[in-house]
Amino acid sequence: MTGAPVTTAASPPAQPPAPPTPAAPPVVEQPRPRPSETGVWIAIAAISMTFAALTSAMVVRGSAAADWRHFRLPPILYLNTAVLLASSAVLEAGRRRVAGHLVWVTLGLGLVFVAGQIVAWRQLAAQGLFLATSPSSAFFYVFTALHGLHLLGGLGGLGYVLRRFDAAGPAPVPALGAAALYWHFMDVLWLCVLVLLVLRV
Amino acid sequence: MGKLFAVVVTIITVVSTAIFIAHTWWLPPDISAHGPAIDRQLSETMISSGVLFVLSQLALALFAWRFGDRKDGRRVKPFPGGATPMVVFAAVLVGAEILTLTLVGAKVWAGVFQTPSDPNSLQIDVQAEQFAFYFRYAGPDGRFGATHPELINEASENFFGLDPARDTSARDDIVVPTLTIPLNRPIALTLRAKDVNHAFYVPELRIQQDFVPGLTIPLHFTATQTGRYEIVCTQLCGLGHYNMRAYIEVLPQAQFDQWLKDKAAQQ
Amino acid sequence: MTHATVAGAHGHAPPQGFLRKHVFSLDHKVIGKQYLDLALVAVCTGMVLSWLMRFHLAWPETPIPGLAKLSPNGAAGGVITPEYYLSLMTMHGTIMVFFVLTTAPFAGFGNYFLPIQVGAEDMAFPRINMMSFWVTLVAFLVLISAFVVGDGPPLSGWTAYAPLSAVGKDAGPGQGVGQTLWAVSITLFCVAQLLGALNFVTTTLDLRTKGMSLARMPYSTWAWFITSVIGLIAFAVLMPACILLILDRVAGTSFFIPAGLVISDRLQPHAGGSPLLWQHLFWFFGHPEVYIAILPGFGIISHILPVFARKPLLGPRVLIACLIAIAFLSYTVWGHHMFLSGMNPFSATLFSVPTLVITIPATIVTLLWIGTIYGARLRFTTPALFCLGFVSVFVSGGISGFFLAQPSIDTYLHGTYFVVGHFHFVMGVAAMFGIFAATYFWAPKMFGRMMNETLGKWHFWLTFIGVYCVFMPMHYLGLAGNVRRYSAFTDDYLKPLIPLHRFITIAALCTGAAQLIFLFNLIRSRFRGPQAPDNPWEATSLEWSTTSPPPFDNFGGRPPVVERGPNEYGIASGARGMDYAMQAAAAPVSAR
Amino acid sequence: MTLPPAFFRRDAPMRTHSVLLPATVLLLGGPMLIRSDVVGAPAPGGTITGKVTYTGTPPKMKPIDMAKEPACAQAHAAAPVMTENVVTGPGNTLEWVVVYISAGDQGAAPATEPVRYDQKNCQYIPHVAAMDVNEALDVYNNDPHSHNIHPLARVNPEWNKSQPKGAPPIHTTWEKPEFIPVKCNIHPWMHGWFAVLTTPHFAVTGDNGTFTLAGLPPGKYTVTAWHEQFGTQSQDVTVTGSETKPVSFVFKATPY
Repeated sequence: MTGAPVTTAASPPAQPPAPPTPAAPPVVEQPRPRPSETGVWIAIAAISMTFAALTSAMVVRGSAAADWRHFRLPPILYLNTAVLLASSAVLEAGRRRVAGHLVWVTLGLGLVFVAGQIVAWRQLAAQGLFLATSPSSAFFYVFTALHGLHLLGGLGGLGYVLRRFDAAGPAPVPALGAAALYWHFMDVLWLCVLVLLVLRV
Repeated sequence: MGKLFAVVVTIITVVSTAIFIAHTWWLPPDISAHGPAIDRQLSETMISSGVLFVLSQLALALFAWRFGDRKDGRRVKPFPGGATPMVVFAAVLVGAEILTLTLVGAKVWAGVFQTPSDPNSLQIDVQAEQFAFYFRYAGPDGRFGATHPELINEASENFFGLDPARDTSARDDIVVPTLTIPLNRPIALTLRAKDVNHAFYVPELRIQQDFVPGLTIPLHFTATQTGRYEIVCTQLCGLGHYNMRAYIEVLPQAQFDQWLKDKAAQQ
Repeated sequence: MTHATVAGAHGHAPPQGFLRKHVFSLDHKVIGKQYLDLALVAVCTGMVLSWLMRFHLAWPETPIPGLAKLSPNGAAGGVITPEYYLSLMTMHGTIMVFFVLTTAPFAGFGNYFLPIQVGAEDMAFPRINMMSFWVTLVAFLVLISAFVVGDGPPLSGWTAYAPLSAVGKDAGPGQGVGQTLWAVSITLFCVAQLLGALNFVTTTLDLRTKGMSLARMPYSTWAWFITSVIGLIAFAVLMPACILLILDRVAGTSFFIPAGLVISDRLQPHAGGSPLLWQHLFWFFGHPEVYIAILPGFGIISHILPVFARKPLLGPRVLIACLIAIAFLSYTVWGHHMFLSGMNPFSATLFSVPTLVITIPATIVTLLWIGTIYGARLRFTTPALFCLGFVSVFVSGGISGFFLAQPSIDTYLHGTYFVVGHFHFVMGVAAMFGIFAATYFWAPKMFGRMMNETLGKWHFWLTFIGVYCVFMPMHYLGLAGNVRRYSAFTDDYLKPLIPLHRFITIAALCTGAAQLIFLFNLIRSRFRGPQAPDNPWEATSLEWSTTSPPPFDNFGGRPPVVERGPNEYGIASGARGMDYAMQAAAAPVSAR
Repeated sequence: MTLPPAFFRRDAPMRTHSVLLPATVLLLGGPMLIRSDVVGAPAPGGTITGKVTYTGTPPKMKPIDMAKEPACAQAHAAAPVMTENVVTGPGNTLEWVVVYISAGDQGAAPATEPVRYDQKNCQYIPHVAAMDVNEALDVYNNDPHSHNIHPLARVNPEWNKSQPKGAPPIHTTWEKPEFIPVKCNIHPWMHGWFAVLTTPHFAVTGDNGTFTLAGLPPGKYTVTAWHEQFGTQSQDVTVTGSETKPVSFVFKATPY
């Protein structure tokens, strides 16, 4: 179809998106399927492959030597999970009603989650568990860091959508849909990482 | 132009195949018990894939020769039967070839790498380090001393990090840079790397196995001819990789026992 | 079936100003050309490195003039030292595999022609597309900076096996800053290719024009689509592996370094890592990577061969099925690189089966090409010659794969020049012939000017004969047990092979010189080649139903409507007596 | 295109003043600089001589098997080379002991003529090379194959260079005092030492275990003896006129 409908910088998987250009020209509504959503589905495939590789590395490294030091996960992680799930619920509501203010709330909750993760890192460091202390803490930091990085990409995507709200013209429904899909994947990914860490670390 | 291409491809095919058949550059004569099986497997593969190679190159050359555009307005002809003969040829013929190669090959491979070593084989501990092999024999007491990486001191020839002061079984271990083995007796090597990846490769013995730091990898073979052959490293291990060579000496049993006694005396 | 909407405003307005138009451009065509220029610089660097290596192998003690000034540390007095040879080899391998064989056929031609061939105006996400080029460029500069920093480039090969690559400065010269730069450069490259692949897949799935169903897509588009699917998964595994390697080198973790290693008389402060973990992660990416390098070549040959055979490609559906089968199988075979690496011998048997099975789709594809040439009316233009050369060279390279796929024979041939001959034939030469064929075929469309045919033919004949003289003897060296990655041949059984190495070196230098003809032809034709018509080769796919070079939005505001597949050659009922029918229905073929 | 730091310091044209400095020093303090073991002009001031011996049973030296490098194996076929970490002479004397003035040296001018370090038949000659800080060190490879010199310096910057057959000698210096073990990565049995000292007054004991430190202006000195395996010992000596003070060191040897 001509006139690539919405040239969104749907939040790319691995890095915060390129600086969005100034107000793009008004666009025509785009029938299914939307490229930005397909792009996010493909990004999801790539990211899960990355985390699958890391999971297999963790399992192999766990059995490679007996120096795997189990430690208790800082409880704040479970609070962070709740915050992330809440942000997803708010975003889903925002998507259905195409309401910009709800997306702002999601952005805020996302930042709270990131802050919570950093607090968890600090607590772990306080216990003397640093990156190089033992393979288990190394994998904990690698998993949470990579997830956090991709979450920042998601925050960038939400920021882009919010700016599209302020711009004149019809609401950016496709971009919102794609960003919401990516954000929900962030939840699923975090849940998998959390379960993995609880089981192995 | 098509004819020139056909001629060039044919010449290349004929020359390459001739050199393969003439064995101008070929494997050195085999001196190990399991070697002939590998040589048979190699020549079987050489024949079957050689035929496939010559057929497809000559077909390409023939078609390039005949089907140039001669402006005589003749219509293009599809390949008789379309794509199915290609699929059938590939699936059946190449498939059958693959099946035989895999079945036979698996047995040959299992014979060398998946069977446990013969219980009464001569145990030798091999250490590969940045850019030399060192071999350790258990010595008269028949027991290997423990190795301590922190005690390794090359200046005093303590390559394995033995601790003769406290560890009595280490005192009589014999450490030599040349692998000396008896004829027609199974040899069981344990390969250990001191620093990075290395490999143990003796072309005449048709045997090759990587050293992996952190692992002790078993390797067993039996030499069936006396002589002095070269052990080389085939896994990139740093700047001296090209010069990481040792010799393997296959001696008759009597000569080997005498050599072992002399070395034990020197300890 | 997607259907076109009214021709809305183009995704992004045509650029004004030099910067927007030529440097930071969102246009997939400019980005495609930028990738190709990067690959051109990379292949020239890689070629020079291979000359130095070959010259050193043949005449180790002869000083190379000018090299002492260029690298006083690596080649004092012009004589290459062993560690400098290994770093030349490492950089040659890394530059050629990543920045030439993945960048040119996949990112370069793919970016330029995929949107046009599916009838889209640009990639789905132009900004991400631009970013992925600039990240690739940064990755290349980071890699090249290893030459001038610290104690030289890394020397652990393009495979960078741990712990040689993971321990740091103690492992030898070049393993300090140089190896970290290598790992950072490859991580950046993975990020760039992931974004690129994401763009390719989305554009192919969503932005196809009216009538362009999946079945009607040209075979080069199919190849780029399948290659990007492989790339999505392969690069997504190499990236974390490189991150873990960087952490091992910089942050003191021990993912790949076991306990008790004494390197340069120092006990390394690591414990518990597994070197085999790196090999598994690397080769899980490594083998799909070689298919990322060759599948675009398959697509390009399947796209170009019918044009010059004036005959439809034999069994296109079978071809696409084989490409998909190869893509799937490529993830099950990585263990054949590790038969002797200390992994469990039983898994060697396990990995040898899919490795041999993957030769069936490869054989079918080759036979389809040969079947297409049967009964054709071949026009021997330069791209056609390179297609024929591709088929011949791919057959030679593929056949030697039979030997290495079997563990029992690999016991003898692993790590010898037989392997070097095998992968150079398949990747170093066949993929390059794919790139040459694509360049000669698409240069009129990309630059609006024809390339010189005579120079092209000289380039083909010298290269075709040259590569056989360079790489076929490597198989004989391999059979004689000549170990690869050796900087000098001091072993007694290797000394008699030195004359063969001298022959290979002379052939390599001549073949290298022949590439200057291509370079001269490429650059001269950009400025002084004859004006190219819209469809110089009388081909059918969409890129030939627009002007050369195509306007900013590819079809000048009139998106094509596709009526038939790309395989309509040698038909009797062509319009105006032509023996082919364009894919785009009644598109105004401008008379120019 | 690797431009090591040495490139800038050594022959970079713009660093002319670094060439003038030694020339002036040579002109001014010429006679002072002649080191004790150089036979020739009698140096003014006192001298310290003595002998280094050991007690206990030293470890047995093992013959080095150079099978890996045929050229060197043939060279030593007649008399196999022994390991050199504890070399003993007649009368319990100890060889390769570096004896030097560790304190009380009134700012003597640095020694300047280059120390020559040879690699011959896969052996480092001399086994221990003593030199002053910033003194020129030239490493030669006169074997028909390449060697790789890897000084395992911790205080000084560590480097690791190959020297193929026929390659030019490596010119380098060491800036800080340190006892640097040297190994050849390609031939693991090749080991040597660079003793980088902050005084021009030093001597390495020969096979008779004797040393002489000449040309010492009167004053209180601390003389230190260093051995690669048995450690270091120091003694205080005061030199008054130009007489010779006897000093001797005894190391405790352990068999393993």
